[in-house]
Amino acid sequence: PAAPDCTKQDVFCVGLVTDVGKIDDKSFNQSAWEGVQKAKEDGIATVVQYIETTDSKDYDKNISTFGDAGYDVIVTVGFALGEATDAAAAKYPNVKFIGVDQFQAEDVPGVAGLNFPEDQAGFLVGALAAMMSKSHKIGSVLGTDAVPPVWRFGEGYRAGAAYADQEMGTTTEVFVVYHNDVGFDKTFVDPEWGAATANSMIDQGADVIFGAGGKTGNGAVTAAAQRGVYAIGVDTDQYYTLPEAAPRMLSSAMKLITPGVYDLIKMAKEGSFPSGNYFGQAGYAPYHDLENEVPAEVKAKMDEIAAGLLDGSITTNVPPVKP
Amino acid sequence: MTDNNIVLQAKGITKRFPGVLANDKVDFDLRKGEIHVLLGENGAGKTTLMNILYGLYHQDEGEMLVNGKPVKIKDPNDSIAQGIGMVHQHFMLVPVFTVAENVMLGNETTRNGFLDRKTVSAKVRELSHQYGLDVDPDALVGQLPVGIQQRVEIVKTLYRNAQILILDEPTAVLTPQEAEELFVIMRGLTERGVSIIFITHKLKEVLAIADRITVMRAGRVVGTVTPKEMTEAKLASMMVGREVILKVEKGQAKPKQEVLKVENLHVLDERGLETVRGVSFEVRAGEVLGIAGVQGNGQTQLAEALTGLRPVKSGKVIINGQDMTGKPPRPIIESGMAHIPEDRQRHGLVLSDTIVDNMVLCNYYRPPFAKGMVLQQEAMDAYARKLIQDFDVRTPSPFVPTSKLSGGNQQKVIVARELSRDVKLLIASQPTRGLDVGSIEYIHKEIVLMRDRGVGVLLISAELDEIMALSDRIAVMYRGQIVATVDSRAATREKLGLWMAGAHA
Amino acid sequence: MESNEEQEARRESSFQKRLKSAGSAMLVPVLAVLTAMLVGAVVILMAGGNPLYAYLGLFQGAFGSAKAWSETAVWATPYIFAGLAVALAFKGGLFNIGAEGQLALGAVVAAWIGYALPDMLEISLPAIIHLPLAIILGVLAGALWAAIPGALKAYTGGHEVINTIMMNYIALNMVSFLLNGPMKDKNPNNVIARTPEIAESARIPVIFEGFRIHWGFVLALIVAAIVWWLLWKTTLGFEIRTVGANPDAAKYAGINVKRTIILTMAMSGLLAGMAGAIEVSGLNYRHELGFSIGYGFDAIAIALLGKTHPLGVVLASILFAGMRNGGTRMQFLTQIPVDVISVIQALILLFVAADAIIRYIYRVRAREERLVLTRGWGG
Amino acid sequence: MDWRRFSVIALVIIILFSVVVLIGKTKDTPIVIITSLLATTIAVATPLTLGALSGIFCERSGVVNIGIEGMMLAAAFFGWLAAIYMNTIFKIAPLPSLIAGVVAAILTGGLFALLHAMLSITYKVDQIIGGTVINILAVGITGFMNRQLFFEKGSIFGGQVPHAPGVLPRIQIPFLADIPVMGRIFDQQPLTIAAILLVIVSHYVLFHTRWGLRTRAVGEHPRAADAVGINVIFMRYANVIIGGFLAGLGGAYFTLESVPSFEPLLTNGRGFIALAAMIFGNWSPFGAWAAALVFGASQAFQIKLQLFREVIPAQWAFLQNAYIVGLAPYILTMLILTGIIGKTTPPAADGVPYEK
Ligand SMILES: Nc1ncnc2c1ncn2[C@@H]1O[C@H](COP(=O)(O)OP(=O)(O)OP(=O)(O)O)[C@@H](O)[C@H]1O
Ligand SMILES: Nc1ncnc2c1ncn2[C@@H]1O[C@H](COP(=O)(O)OP(=O)(O)OP(=O)(O)O)[C@@H](O)[C@H]1O
Ligand SMILES: [Mg+2]
Ligand SMILES: [Mg+2]
Repeated sequence: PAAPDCTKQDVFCVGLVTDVGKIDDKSFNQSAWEGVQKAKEDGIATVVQYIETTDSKDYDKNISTFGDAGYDVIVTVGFALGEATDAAAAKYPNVKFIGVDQFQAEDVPGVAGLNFPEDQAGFLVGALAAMMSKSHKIGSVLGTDAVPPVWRFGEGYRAGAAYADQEMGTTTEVFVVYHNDVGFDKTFVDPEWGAATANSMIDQGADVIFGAGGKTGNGAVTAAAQRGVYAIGVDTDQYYTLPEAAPRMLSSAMKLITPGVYDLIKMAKEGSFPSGNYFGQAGYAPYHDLENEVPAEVKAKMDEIAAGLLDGSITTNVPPVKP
Repeated sequence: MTDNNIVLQAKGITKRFPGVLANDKVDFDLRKGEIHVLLGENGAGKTTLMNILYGLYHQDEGEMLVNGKPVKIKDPNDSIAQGIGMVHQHFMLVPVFTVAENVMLGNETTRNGFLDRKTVSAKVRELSHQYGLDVDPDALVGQLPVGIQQRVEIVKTLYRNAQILILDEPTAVLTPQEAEELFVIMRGLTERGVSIIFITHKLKEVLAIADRITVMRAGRVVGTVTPKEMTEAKLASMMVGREVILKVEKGQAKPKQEVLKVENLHVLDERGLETVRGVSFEVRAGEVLGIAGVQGNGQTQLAEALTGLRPVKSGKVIINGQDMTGKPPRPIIESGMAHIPEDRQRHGLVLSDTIVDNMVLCNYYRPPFAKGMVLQQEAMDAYARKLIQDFDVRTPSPFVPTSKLSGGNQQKVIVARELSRDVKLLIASQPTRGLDVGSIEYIHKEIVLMRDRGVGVLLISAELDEIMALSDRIAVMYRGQIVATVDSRAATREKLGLWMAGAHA
Repeated sequence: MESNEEQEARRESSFQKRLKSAGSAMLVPVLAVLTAMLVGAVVILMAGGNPLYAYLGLFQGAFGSAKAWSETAVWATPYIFAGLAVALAFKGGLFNIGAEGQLALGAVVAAWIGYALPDMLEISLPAIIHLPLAIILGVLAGALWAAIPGALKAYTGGHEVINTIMMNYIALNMVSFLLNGPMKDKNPNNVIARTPEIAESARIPVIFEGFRIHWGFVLALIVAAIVWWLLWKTTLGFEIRTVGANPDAAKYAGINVKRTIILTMAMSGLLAGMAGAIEVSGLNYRHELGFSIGYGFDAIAIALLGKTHPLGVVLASILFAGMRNGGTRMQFLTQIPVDVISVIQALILLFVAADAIIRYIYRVRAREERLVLTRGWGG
Repeated sequence: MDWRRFSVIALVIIILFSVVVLIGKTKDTPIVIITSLLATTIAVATPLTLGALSGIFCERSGVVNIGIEGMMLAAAFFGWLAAIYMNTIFKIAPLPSLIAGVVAAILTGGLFALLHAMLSITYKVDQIIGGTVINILAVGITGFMNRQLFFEKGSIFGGQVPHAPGVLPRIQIPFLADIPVMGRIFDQQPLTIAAILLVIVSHYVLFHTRWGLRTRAVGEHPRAADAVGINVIFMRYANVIIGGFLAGLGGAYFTLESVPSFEPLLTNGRGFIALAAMIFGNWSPFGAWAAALVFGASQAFQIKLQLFREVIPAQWAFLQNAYIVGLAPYILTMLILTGIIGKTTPPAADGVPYEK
């Protein structure tokens, strides 16, 4: 099966290069890829392909594999590919690059850094958690804080809880644990650690657990559901991606990667491709099964906070990068 | 011939190993209640034949009859069922098990699923009482002296009520006393109708104990004879196929300067027990000092301490005037010491390496074998070929791994290596253990030659004959101390035997 | 039999005869590789892919063009060093599973010398000093890291297999700590746990402009030759091999066994460290967390596939490098997940280790002694 | 038994725990903290315990097995896979599915063990190499199939992870679990409890039954065993496979008891730590279990410390650094192996193929 020739004008090809890690990570690699696939389903893209990076030294090689094949849009997932992407943009001037989680210090023509206000998402679920906790102890299990989005989630969560406390006049103890004690290869794919940590928090009295950080977070979320406390997911609405936790899934802190990627591909096709930073949306997922466990005033408060964050009347005071 | 007295008969047994015809149409029979000695050079095929009778190997041709009935013996279970028991040349005991556990292993007694150690211990006590094989069922085998371990092996076979008993070189590791005790036990067994096949290289023993003797050479049976018609010399030539000089020809020793001086030496064994307790002696150039003694009286640790393989607790070791106390092996070797180690396969050889590498094991790093740090392969090969020639090592090529050689030839490789170096002192531990008369004769000649060339020889051996044949002076070691030192001309087997047993001079 | 043993012997002397015997030595590994590829093809079929197409992609990606060759060499470089590290240890009767950690440490140190030294000394060093310094110190770090389990083995009998594995985790933690803290690239918009770029003066030049293949690859080949010479032509090699085969006899022969064990591990770690140092100064120009994951185990496979012989190691490295490198193109063309490469490599290792299987399938008669590399825990 | 060993273990655990209690006392009562620590310790020690038992059976019979890591990884995957199949394809209730999963995991372990047995016993492959082969093979196969089944479109699961049947339910041990605070310790999942029972069983099997005696004989002096008619080859195969079953059970812990999901490489070196536990335990079940608990404790220690990060006093600042605290189990292992805590002696014939 000879692949259609992407160099042709009428063939619109989209390639995706993962960070070191797999495309089926149920997290950002996968969400990004789903955005790409959606573009194909909607007939925007003719050909879509991905390449998984097995070693950081292959970033350039993998990107150029698409570049040389004449792809029109190349999605590079993860902050780690930032420089490789910028370099490639210089090498392939008429290719559009979408850099997921790549904060653009200065604009590079042809590169759109797709970023998200994770701190806001974290802030929302943090507030929710604080308001829903009976023991006034809540926990959060995250991947390494060396990754800014993760750090923003965690600190946002803290800030959100604090905000809720001052609103509600409560004092909530917040456990925030980053999985820093292993290498990069492991920190996002250590569900057992996530589970053990969540359990430990629950033993300590926490009754809401927010898991953020690939599979590690998933481990915490499912463990929480296991122990019957509230679980909060991350990135996508994990009510769907973690069915086993669904019954106790209170909400998810969402960064809408899939639509973000999709929109940028669309713009590229239509010739309205932006360069510099492009901010996707963040939000919190519906309560689903727990709809009627969440008191009306809490729901109201959440809407209020969401609105406040949007119009800037509420700020998380979380810097984009760990100081 | 259906002599209903014959309990075991092998007909035309043939066994081939890659490149070796170990057994060649061997006929052999064993009568009820007799002690039938099997004699032969190293590699003659004795062990192989026995392993076949016992079901460890399978003959390529030939058949076996027990009590006149043809039997198929697939594995030891069958032979045990046939009432055959074997005490192997290399002991078959689990050191970390107790005597009782070793004895029951293979047909254990259990009570509702769990091992019934009590009952077994009782049975062992009973047996050892009955046959005068004194062993403690609850002792750890690893901590028993070889002599006792041997008894355990025999108890093992009796526990399975063996009627036919195979003993493969049981006395190779025993002292005269222990051997005597063993013979008494064997007699006791035959009186109770047990029939025994007895393999040994020691001709004295053969004549002392055998009812009949079958001699093997190169896998064939040379003949079956009775002790009356035989002398040691006749037997020797029968198994080697030529005249053998059993008496070592050696002239008067001319002792010169001191090459080894040991002062009040104390040494610990691996269990931390002090097994050498204040030993002092000296060896002069041109003499052989023999150290006699029952196995496990500290000889091993003494030799290891002298050669730098084992730390010295206290005392002094002076070699050629240099203080070598607690020095590592290399400086000691370089000061002119050669060492034939007790355990040939553990210390003496790198079994997986070629004969060449083993021949230069101690001086690979000096010219002509090395220039600077670069090895000189040609020089090494030539040297090895020469030694193989001189010491008549039976091998297809200098490049075969020594693991392929018979123990006898393995020993020759070591002897060749050690005796060919220019040294002042030779420490030989059990240099001929388990070797056949041919090899023994040869090695003894070499040792005497060394002496006459003005080398001081320290000979450590449990073989009284060897000690008496080679030594100019004899020291007897007992419980880590030297209890007596005598001129060999003044020594008699009896006196030495007594000292070895602890009687004081 | 005598005669052909003798011939066997004389083979040593004549060179082209030796080539022949080398050929027959390689027979089994080659068959093992082919068989593994065959099984791999079945796996690809089951995965709904087209094996021919996939292997075509694999080959194109690995050796299909000058660029492909260059990239394969780039992959092969650390493999050769690390493979030699494991092979050398095997010869000394030691199993070094710690190449991973030793490699990472070598890389970190080389990187540190590479970027930090000029600022510290406040002078720009000439390449002639800076580059060798970076590599040598990196290499020493690896050697030291390996010497520790070596010493533990020599003096306490602690088994190197477990200890080197533990040292891997320790190294990984330390490196994570350094790259996230003290050594992290301070550049404001860097978010990655990695060091700054090393100075120009600490970089190994590429061989051909426009290709990534650098002189480190040539160095790897030279080092392989040196290792061979060391093991079979020098007294040190004799000592290493003797201790590996029978430590007791080695001691009896006056060889300093403890010293030799430590030395062997140190040299093994030195080679592993070189893999890391060269990777930094020749390719990445910095050390980054997550790099070097899995090199340790690949190195074991390579050492075995190469029958622990330096030449074999080089060939095996190029094969594995080709597979890793070509995997990208294979996936690009067929969307067959790269994991299939791991499966094939595992199968290769399986067939090489259990060459009896291969011998049985292809009726190849056993040639040399089975290689015994380790001795259980007894060590 | 080697009391020196056990007292050291007790000491280490006590020290680790007291540090946490001292730090966390402002946040919670010692009793709560210790309970939680113990609960975690026992739970996370499970795969280590089972892995170590696996190693003990293999090595007591004379086969070194460093493939435990791989066996657990493969078992974790296939056990989980079986559970999902049962649950989603055959529409079987969660609990039976999970039990089926456990069985599948055990069998997987056995299957890989069979491969190891063939390599090291029949083909006489260097046993440490054989184990390495198992490890690498397991990584390749699980990684590949995980991808094929749960990501590639058109696979039986339509390219996405289906609803997993969750994890094995907790079992409240009667009475004990009802103790007010401490009860939490006895509120554990089945495999954790099974592991502890298996420690006891293994001890009796190895040291007080015919099977055990023969197994140890084969591992100490196979020739002697052969000479009394024991089938060395059979005994080794059998014990290696038993070991495989145990490793398989250990693997089940990861995906059927701990979390209901599979990750490539999720065993993360536990198999090797299990080996260290086995050695430290001097190849005896109770010793190995104790050692496993130490590692469990140091893991619990790390986790708790991070909860109390902000209240760690200045003079102990280094404890705030997860990387440094993370070193605990590994350094511990090495100290253990240096024999500081007493020399260990492997079975004499461990790792030596048997040649007639
Ligand atoms: N397992 C084996 N494989 C190959 N060859 C063997 C094996 N066992 C014995 N042989 C060979 O068969 C021949 C006879 O060996 P055997 O052990 O029977 O001799 P032996 O009479 O017992 O010698 P010794 O007095 O040294 O015990 C020897 O050449 C030996 O090398
Ligand atoms: N696989 C083998 N290939 C070749 N020879 C072997 C093999 N296995 C054993 N042998 C040889 O077979 C002989 C018989 O074994 P056995 O244990 O009886 O020898 P041994 O008693 O140590 O020799 P010796 O009695 O001379 O000391 C030994 O010499 C041994 O070297
Ligand atoms: Mg014999
Ligand atoms: Mg013999």
